[in-house]
Amino acid sequence: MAKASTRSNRTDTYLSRILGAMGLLCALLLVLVVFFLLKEAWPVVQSGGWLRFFHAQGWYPLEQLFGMLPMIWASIAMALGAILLALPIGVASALFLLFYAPPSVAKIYRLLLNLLAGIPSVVFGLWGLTELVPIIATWHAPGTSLLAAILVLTLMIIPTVALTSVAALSAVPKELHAGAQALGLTRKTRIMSVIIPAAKAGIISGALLATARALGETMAVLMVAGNVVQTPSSLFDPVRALTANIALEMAYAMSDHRASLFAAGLLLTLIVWGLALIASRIVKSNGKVLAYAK
Amino acid sequence: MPSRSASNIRLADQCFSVLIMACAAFVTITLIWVLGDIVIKGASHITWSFITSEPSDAGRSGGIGTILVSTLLILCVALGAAIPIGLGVAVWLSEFTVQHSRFSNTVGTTLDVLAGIPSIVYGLFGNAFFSLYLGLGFSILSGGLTLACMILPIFIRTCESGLSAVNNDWRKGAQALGMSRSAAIWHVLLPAAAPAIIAGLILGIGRATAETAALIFTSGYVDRMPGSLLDSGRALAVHIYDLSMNVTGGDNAAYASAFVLITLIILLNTTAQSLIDRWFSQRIYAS
Amino acid sequence: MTMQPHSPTFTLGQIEQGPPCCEPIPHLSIKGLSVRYGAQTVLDEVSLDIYKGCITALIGPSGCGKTSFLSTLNKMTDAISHAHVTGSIHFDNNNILDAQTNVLQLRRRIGMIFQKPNPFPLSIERNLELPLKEHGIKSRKVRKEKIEKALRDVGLWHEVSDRLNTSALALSGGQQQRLCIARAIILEPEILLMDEPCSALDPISSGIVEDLIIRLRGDYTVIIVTHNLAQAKRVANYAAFFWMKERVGKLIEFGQCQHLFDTPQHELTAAYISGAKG
Amino acid sequence: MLFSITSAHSMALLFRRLKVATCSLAAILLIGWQPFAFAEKSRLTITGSSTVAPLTLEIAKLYEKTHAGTRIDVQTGGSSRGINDARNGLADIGMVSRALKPTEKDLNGFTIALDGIGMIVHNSNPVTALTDAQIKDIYLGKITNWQSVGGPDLAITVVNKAEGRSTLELFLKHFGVRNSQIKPSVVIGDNQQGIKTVSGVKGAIGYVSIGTAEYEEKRGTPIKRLTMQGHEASAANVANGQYPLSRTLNLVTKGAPSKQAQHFITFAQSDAVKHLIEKQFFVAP
Repeated sequence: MAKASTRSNRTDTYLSRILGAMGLLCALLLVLVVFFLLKEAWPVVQSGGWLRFFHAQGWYPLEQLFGMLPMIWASIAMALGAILLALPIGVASALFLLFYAPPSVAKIYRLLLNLLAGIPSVVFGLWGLTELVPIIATWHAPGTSLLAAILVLTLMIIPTVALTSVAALSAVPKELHAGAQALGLTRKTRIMSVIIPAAKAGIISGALLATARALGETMAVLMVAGNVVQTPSSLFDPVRALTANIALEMAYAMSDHRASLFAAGLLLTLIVWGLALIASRIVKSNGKVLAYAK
Repeated sequence: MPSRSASNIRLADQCFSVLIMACAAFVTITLIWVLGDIVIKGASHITWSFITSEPSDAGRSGGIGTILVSTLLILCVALGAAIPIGLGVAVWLSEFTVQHSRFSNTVGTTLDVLAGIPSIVYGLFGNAFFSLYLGLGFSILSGGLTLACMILPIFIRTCESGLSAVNNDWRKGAQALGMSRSAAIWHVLLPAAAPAIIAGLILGIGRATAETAALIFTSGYVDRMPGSLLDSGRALAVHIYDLSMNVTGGDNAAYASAFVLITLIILLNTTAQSLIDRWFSQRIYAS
Repeated sequence: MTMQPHSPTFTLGQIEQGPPCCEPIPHLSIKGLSVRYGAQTVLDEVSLDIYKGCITALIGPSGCGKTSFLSTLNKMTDAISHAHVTGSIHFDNNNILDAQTNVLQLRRRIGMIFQKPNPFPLSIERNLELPLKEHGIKSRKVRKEKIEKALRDVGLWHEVSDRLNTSALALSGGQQQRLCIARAIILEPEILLMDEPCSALDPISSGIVEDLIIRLRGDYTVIIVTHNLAQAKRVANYAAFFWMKERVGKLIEFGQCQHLFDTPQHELTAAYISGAKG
Repeated sequence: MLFSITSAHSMALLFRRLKVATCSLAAILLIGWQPFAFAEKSRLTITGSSTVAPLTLEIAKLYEKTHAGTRIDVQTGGSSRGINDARNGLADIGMVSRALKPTEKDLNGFTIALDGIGMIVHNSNPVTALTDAQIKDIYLGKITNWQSVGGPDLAITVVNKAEGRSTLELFLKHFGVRNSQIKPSVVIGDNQQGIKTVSGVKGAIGYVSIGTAEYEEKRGTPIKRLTMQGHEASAANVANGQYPLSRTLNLVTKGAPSKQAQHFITFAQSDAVKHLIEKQFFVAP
């Protein structure tokens, strides 16, 4: 760029500044989101402190009780249950896609996973409400329950787990595959003892992202979980997730009630933030496995 | 005896294969169940007048014409805001910042966090910021802008990866010709990264079209034809939610709406997929 | 030409006199072997015998089918969907290329070392334990003994015995490659296939691995692909020279190493080893 | 080829395109804002109680027909939202399905109809009446099977309303219980959701607006209203004041209503909408 004209240099400078400002704006978006959540949540925090959300006995805004613990437990139970089911199924799907299915079937299967990933959560909710809940209700009325929420969430995050696992598994150096094959290891051992350990970090970070998605999911959970605020003690208990609580009550909430819903939003953001951070750490720490084959 | 344990190992291998196949079959069957359910219950309800007419009787009869219009308007607002800003930031991240500098890393991390924030939280933010603070009320504008915030991070990340995948020789080639950076970006880099940009765009569209939670408190419930962007408008996903939760006898219309929504999204997804495929095959061809 | 203290009692110069390990007993007998990838023939009508207990070097320019040849011997070509192999490879009175060959058992008897060291992303011990477990050795004690023996055989024991539980990826390149050799010989195979085992290593590690390969002579039948002619000369008893004619790999000349280098029969061989071609 | 374009030419092109982009962006914003100026004068936003909303919607439709150029947006969300939105200006008028509280003196209330709250069960349930004590015990979790109140051997699914609904507040007040004492099996939002839930579960019991329930029952939804304290839960009994759990349905504004809002409220209180109120099974005041 020895002899670039001053005019185009100036354009470059302007462009750089404008785009930099946009970048800053995007970074500020997070600040803005957190600021507005805090601003709206402030009254209730100010009057009772942060701990009131954890100390209060249950969630009864009419009685000025804003205990979120039952809903936090419910959210965690749902996300945990969903990831426990979705992780093996999702990883198995990825293995099927990469190592078991003939190319034509693999192509169709990948399409199916993409399709599943594209189904809106409200449609899963609709399906859960009209198909799944009545089935569960035959075992235990009314059917809207933790179990229904877990099953619907599982379906929703299987594609996330599967597609991130596919990416992680296909990044495993082919030298490892060849080495394992040359030792006469069976396909199962090759996969379980060599390839999955090599792709572990990618799979785990994908699972964390899927967990974050399950934690953040609102509509499907709202539609099938029954929405009773209680600490879940059985799979058939109707429960209310933190997200569903916001969707259910936000429109009706006033003053402290509304403020505590914003506090719940803030809490959700923090949890997801933490999960994203752990996921990125894991991916970074895994550089060595994928780098050695270079 | 090694032969016995060898056969045990072989048995374990076969069991494992069966397990994997079973999982794949499970996923396939469930998907067919969900989709089949929607196609069977939904498709029979679809007529031209359903797609074009206004809903009546709380959505039990009539169609989804006005709701489709609202959905598209919300989408347009979201994209109108997200595309220029998103492209700008992606270009800035990949071309104007030093890779892995502290500042660009911070922006990158921020984007990752933003991408992970649950949509309901965007809904809260949109309600507090656009509807109340900026005084836009329950409107298509505040709903669209809320969605713009939501899809911005994914869009930026996809564009950025597309831009940084552009062959570095082209940058050098443009520099060697004495092109300014701006011109190089406009004429060389953006066209080269176009497929990635389009793919990111369609991913964003897919997410925005499917969104419900972020719209309930921002664009509202009104199911009539919006007169301006400041009118409230009910998105298709919100309509499905309302029909299935709040309207007795609304299931048929809910399924039909779900069918329309999924068809819309599948169309967008397959377009994205074929674009990505084409992009990769081009890159392989080029290298 | 260094003489290893515990190497077999011959040096390359003595091969023609017929050292004990090199009685020309065919271990593998290859007839009319051709390999196609899709429509492209990469190896055409190769016939030769691999002699028991000897080191056979495969030399020739890149892309002439040496690695493809090597991969057919333990049926690694199976993994390539469009690969098509014809001809026959007789091993123990069986044709390896028969469809009913038990691939897993075959690979236990024919081990393979790759160009890039490829230890699994597991601990050193686990890397060696995995094939043992897989091939039915249930006793922990026996496994421990075998692991130690294999590590001693490759001269790695005193270097890693105090950190068997650390990741194999933390080892240096040369150590990794020796670990891979240990992993291959721990199954006590009869034949070892080596695909340029030293080319990704620095000269010192390369020297150590080369010495190790020479030590394996006699105990194992070794087939080694190498681009390093000096290395081939140093380690091999027999040499096979491959060349590409019209994009198809062919075996040009095969014979005792010394012969091939000193008095090449074919003009291509002569040109190649004198550095005029390839 | 791309590279053959000279720098100066490309810059001119860049600027031209940027200009086009800026203009179109401005145009989009303008289109967005323009109607704002006009719409402001002729638009009314009404939000609040899901009980009042269907009625208001019907009234609004009639009003729009007779007052061309006016647009009325009705959004449901519960009484609290009606009060909230009216207070902070998000809505011109709020809908509230109860009398205003002493703490809500800043708002003006206008009663447009009367309604009651009725207990509903699935219509396959043989139980036709429950005493107040029985209802209380069911909601407190002391009675969990229909057998205890003379019904079939069927577990009771208790449907409760989410916080912020005036229906819930009225229900709690009538039975003298706190929400934290209630042991629900399902918590629902809108009246319609309650009806949908009860119509889908054979052992369910819930409470909803009588008007909504009667309307849905006429449509063939499989629900049944229970008699309370000997009075059938019907619009007629609400009208004659005999039904124990009744309430007023109100439109509220912050301070004095604007001219336009006043106009609409007057219309909503006039005889012109009486048939609409009856059609929704509410009672004209």
